Amino acid sequence: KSIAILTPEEGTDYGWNQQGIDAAKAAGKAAGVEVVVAQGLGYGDVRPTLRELASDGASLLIAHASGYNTSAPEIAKELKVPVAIVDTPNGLEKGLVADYTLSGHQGAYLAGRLAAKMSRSKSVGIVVSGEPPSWNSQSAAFAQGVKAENPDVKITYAVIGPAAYSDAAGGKRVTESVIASGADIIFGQGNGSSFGMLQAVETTKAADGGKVYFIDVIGDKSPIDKGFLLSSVVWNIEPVYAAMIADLKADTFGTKHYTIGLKDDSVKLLKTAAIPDNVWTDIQALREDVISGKIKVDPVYDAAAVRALMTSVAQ
Amino acid sequence: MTGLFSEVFLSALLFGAVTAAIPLLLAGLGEQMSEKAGVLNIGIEGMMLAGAYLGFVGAFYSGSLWLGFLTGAAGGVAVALIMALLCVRIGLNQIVIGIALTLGLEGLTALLHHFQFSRSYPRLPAADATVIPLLSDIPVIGPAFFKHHLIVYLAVALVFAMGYLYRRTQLGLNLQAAGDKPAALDVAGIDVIRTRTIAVLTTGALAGLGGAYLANVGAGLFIPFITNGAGFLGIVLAMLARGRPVWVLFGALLFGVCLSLTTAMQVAGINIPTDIIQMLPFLAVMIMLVLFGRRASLPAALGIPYERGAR
Amino acid sequence: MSIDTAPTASATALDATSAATTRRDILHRLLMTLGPILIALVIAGCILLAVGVDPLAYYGFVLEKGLFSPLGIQQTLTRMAPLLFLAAGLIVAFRAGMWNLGGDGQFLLGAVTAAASAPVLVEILPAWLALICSFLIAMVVAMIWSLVPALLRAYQGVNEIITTLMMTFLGTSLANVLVKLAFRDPTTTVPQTRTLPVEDRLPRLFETTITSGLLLGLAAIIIVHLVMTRTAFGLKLRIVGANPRAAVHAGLGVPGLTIAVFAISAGLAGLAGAVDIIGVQGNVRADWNPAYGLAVIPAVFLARMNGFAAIGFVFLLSVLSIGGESAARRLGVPNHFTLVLVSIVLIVLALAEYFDHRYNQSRRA
Amino acid sequence: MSGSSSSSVAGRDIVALEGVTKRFPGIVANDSVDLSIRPGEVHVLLGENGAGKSTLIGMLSGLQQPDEGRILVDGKPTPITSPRHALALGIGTVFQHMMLVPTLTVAENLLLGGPWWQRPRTEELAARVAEITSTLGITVKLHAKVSELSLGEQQQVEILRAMVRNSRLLILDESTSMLTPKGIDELGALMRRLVEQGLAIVFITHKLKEAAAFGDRISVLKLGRKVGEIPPERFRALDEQAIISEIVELMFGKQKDDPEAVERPVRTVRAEAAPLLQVTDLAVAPTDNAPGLSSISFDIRPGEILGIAGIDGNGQKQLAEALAGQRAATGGSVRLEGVAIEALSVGERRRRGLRYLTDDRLGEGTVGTFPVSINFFLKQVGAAPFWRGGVEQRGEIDKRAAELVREYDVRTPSLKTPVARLSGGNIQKVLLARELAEGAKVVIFNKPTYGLDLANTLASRQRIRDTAARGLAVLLISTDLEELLSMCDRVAVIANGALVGTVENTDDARTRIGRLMIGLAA
Ligand SMILES: Nc1ncnc2c1ncn2[C@@H]1O[C@H](COP(=O)(O)OP(=O)(O)OP(=O)(O)O)[C@@H](O)[C@H]1O
Ligand SMILES: Nc1ncnc2c1ncn2[C@@H]1O[C@H](COP(=O)(O)OP(=O)(O)OP(=O)(O)O)[C@@H](O)[C@H]1O
Ligand SMILES: [Mg+2]
Ligand SMILES: [Mg+2]
Repeated sequence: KSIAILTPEEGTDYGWNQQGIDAAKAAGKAAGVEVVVAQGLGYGDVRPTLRELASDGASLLIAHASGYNTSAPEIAKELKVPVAIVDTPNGLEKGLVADYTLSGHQGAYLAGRLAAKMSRSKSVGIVVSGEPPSWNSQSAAFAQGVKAENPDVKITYAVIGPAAYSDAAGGKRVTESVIASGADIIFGQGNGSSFGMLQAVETTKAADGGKVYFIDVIGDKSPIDKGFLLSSVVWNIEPVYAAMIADLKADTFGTKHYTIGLKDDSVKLLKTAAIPDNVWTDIQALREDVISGKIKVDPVYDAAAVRALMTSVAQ
Repeated sequence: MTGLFSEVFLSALLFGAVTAAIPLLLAGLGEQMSEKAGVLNIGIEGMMLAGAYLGFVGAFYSGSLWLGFLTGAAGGVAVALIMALLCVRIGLNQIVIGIALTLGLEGLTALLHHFQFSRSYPRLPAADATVIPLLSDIPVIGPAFFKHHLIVYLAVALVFAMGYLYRRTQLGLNLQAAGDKPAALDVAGIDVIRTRTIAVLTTGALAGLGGAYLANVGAGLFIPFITNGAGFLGIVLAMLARGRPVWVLFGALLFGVCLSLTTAMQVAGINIPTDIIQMLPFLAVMIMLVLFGRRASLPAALGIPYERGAR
Repeated sequence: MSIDTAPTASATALDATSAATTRRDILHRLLMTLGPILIALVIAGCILLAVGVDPLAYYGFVLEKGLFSPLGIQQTLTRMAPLLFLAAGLIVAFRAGMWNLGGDGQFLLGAVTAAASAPVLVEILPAWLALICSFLIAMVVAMIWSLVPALLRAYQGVNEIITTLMMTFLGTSLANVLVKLAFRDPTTTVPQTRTLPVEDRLPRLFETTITSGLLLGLAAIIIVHLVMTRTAFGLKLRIVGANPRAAVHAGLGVPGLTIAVFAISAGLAGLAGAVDIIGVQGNVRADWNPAYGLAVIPAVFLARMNGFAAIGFVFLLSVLSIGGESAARRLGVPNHFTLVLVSIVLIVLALAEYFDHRYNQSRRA
Repeated sequence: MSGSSSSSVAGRDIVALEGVTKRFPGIVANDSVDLSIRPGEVHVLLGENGAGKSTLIGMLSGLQQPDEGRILVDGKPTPITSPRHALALGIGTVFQHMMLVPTLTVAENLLLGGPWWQRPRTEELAARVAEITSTLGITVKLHAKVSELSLGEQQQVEILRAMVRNSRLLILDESTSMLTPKGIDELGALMRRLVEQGLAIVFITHKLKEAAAFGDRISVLKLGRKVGEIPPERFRALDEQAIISEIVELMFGKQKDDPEAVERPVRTVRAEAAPLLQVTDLAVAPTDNAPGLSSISFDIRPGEILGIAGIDGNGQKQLAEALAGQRAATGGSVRLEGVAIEALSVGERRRRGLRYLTDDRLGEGTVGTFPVSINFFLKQVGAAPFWRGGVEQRGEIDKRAAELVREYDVRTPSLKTPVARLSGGNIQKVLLARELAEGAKVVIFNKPTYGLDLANTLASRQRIRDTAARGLAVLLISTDLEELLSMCDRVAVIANGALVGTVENTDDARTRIGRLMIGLAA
């Protein structure tokens, strides 16, 4: 028995792809099944790869990109192989299609609170390379968090230029502009371009001459950090895959939604040395409130709605 | 709304525009040289990638940005050497080889990055700026235009140097003849193949330098596909410029300003979908084409390999 | 401007159609194609060795997964469908001397409009009619998109390489905007168009997964080939391509023909998008851009704009891309290696064609 | 000119060819040719189209290398490896096809070839040019763009270029083909002055009169072989007629006194017949590099040949193109058989019987890479019976093409041969066949014999006469006054885009046309 995971980029991005692959490997190891990794497939047609993996005997295909959520269910029906797809809550089909719509919005909310607490200039920035739903929900939750903590903090939101997924120079340029507009904490989401954002944070001084900090998402970039990483909304997808494998064995695959959240630490805020202990304590308290439902954070997936939120925040 | 646009922010936007424009400028100047000499250099994207990768490697391991620019230019020249050999010396189709080189360098640099940097993602420190006294004190404009790395001023100076070269030197005449009527150049005693080879290699050096600037200063790091079509934009700028380096500069700056404008509009919270705002730079160029593109005069022998005595 | 393919490309291409291709000729062609590919494989193999991968294992997988396994060959043939349409479009343009490098923009707009219209149309029309309408819509939209470069070239003499490159940048953005803002499927969070149900897509061939789009693609490129080589219209286009001044002198309406060339070429690119969506993909997602166009251009040149030869090169490209992806995964090489492989194959093929031509010349002397 | 050449003893070869052979795919262009080129001599090279004259020049200029034999420079065997080498040896060539960069100025063209790092030495050049032009008696516009010059002016620039470079040997390949009679005489005088200064000159022409008038020594090539030579001693001993008949004997092996001096057959043009072509007040706007036309009016009746004389570049091409519909007219009317056609397209005018034989055979007259057979029908694409329902009927095309090849004596290896591989004379026959095909009523011939050898020239002229004899109207544009005088019924003179006068072709026509051409009243 084996499971296969397909990712659009190489699994070395300290982000979405790497988290997916690492989680699949861990879940597979725990369950004692082999894990086949097909990475760097791009956003084009993955049907050939899906078919091939299925014919090689994979008993679960994890299509780890929203771009694969049309092709994977089709192949599932064609070849009767279970697939897992993302961002498609209404695509469930028993025994065939499971969905895991992951949103780090709870974590991003905390990140927003953290940013608002830590910002010296009372101005923070959000830089994204594109506007896919899962990023939108985090951008929105981050903004809500900032606003909840301190309504006077200014939020600057910017999307990098055209075809920006690998535009590291664009990431750097836009981040520098946002820093110049006063922000001293950058909440950044982007694939290759996020390294450009990081570089900008490392090399640009805030208006007060102090450090600019970076808040990352999904992965943990601390191995490559030079002291500018404030935190990260880290996703742990392993429980999701573990549950899928369990459901597969229990014949309940395709009947549940899998999510991640603060509750089981599948979404958590990364603690770095840059966060003072008292702030961290406050954040942990807020975390409890979110889990208990005392603070409600609703995901916002739509790009227009996200932008509307920013404008209103900025005014 | 007005409060949003502080002086610092405005100059950062313009600064960003300049930074974005420099790689396009260098690529465009390079392409212009090839085209003048009659070679349609579609491989320029590949040359930029080679320059970006090798330029980063050079700067990262040596710690010197200048060494990085040197290795970057050398990388571009290495790719240009293949192009010169295949397209100028033995006359293979320039479009086929250009595209093949671009594809190949995309793959090769991504491959090398994978084995070398994809765990560490090294980043360079900030490039140190050469501040021009007095001028840099002008509000907004000063910090935007006169606090760049020395290479930026050199690139701008290059525009005028190239203008001089084209109009005032023998080499300029030779290049133009190689593009317009290579046989006439040949019978005047100048080797057409050599002239075109020089042009293509210069293109490689400039494109490589542009790539190195993009990686080392623009981004401060190398990732696969980092050029993102900058080479193709360079081709467009060169063709639009009708042989005049100054127009390449204007075109590159216009493009950079449009990019910054998209950021400005977003930050200002102008409620147009980002995707539409982001078409702006391309629309600007297209409008320029519709307005000024007529009879864009390209060299008569552009794209045609030269063979002595052939008919 | 004019760009010569090879010293006598158009002349030989013309001869090739008229001269009955003898058995020896075909054998020679085959040798001149397979030989260089072998050399290219050896060169690429050295790179594989350098990164510590067994080249033989790699090529074994490429062949097995791209060509010799039933699954592999089906995938390869399916991949060919849009590429054939694109190649057909390029043949028309290149033979007429117009360097349409805007295939990707035209492809995407065709794809988006097909994706937007097909799911709606199948609900109100019989499936076959709906699909035909979608194809037509995609074609017309791509044609309209080509109008700007066409008019600029026909009446202002603006070089089409610049305009088509720019229009491709613009078209890619526009396709995105259309997906996100105009044709978005309201039932999904992911920005994509509505999905055409699998059963409404182009039928598959027999019991395989090969799309019948393959047949459409083959038909398109063969028709284009015949039109270009056997008809008055094709000859007119070739005259415009080979010597525009002679075309004016001969009384051909060059501006009109120019616009026709762009329309046909872009229309075929639009159909390529449609056949990929209606045959295989079912919808278009935001930011989707397979960028087939760039790889097809060299293939068409290497085929010397001959439709039948182009089929062969498109097949080769498909084998490499399908098999290469699989081989890379199995041996832990990044998928990017496929790009390197394709590039080396293209360069060596171009070189081989050159030396073959030289050899023929010296033999005739 | 240069010190070394003047000191060399007259009579010693500057350059000598010994057994030089050059092969091209399928042809021996030069077959063990011996040639000696001496200072103080104009050495005329004669031969039919394709005889190998230009190939020989190519080897002297370093464009091509001999396959066998050797070239001696100043008595020493010297392989001339490149054009640069040839220039260094003092060999300056004016090639048959224009070798100037059209987008550069005259000065820049003359400067081309200097060391690359240098600034072009414009002042030095201007002084040098002034020196040369004053001794030669020509004027050049140094700062004009080459594309704005007439072909004759361009030719002068090319000669000047060879002079500026201190050439010891000046090669002129068909340099008179673009010149007016006056220009030809001037060139002849110029060559005389140059050889007196100690230069050697190789002069290629198809016109026997020029050969006899300007030469000191004549070599004749035939099918790549040198078939005869008239050395200076003998040359001086003969008069013009004797020289011409000797050349004719060498070239054609048969005796005929002056083949060009064909008597104009007395044709009877019916004066009362309605004109086939009526042009009234035709006007065309000038462009960057071409003069416009203003109020051009003339009639041509059936069977009549109207000549247009004038210095090249005075609007002849514009006139032809405006009539054919390739160039927009800004005013005036053109009537074919009384029907106005000025608003019709090129194709429609052709269908009504207006035919235009262009002077630019390869540039617009043919598609060089296409087979001979297709080029016959370039202006009929889509028409029956060669196309049916838009589909090519290869059988019909090949059948008719084969007929035309036979009828017009087109020498081609096969119908499939790309037309550019034919010699100029044979390409011209393809064009003639195409324009005279069924349905022609008015035919415009633009420089129909330019660059053709004697035999081909005579054949083409006969075709044109036959055309008129069939009752068609002919407009014959030519810069060759002899040609016009031998063919036309009337000759109009064009200058600066206007017709300055029309002359009946009677005995004093030559002087009257000459006066019109230099701006005097006839
Ligand atoms: N580049 C070439 N490639 C192949 N064959 C050539 C080439 N140049 C010349 N030839 C051959 O050499 C022969 C001689 O050509 P050449 O140009 O020397 O003739 P020519 O005497 O100058 O004719 P013309 O009077 O028409 O100028 C031609 O018949 C042709 O077959
Ligand atoms: N590419 C070629 N291959 C083979 N033969 C050629 C080629 N080009 C020219 N020729 C040959 O060159 C000969 C004449 O060439 P060239 O063009 O110099 O003279 P021409 O055209 O006859 O005369 P002119 O240029 O004076 O009108 C022809 O016999 C033709 O066969
Ligand atoms: Mg000739
Ligand atoms: Mg000649």
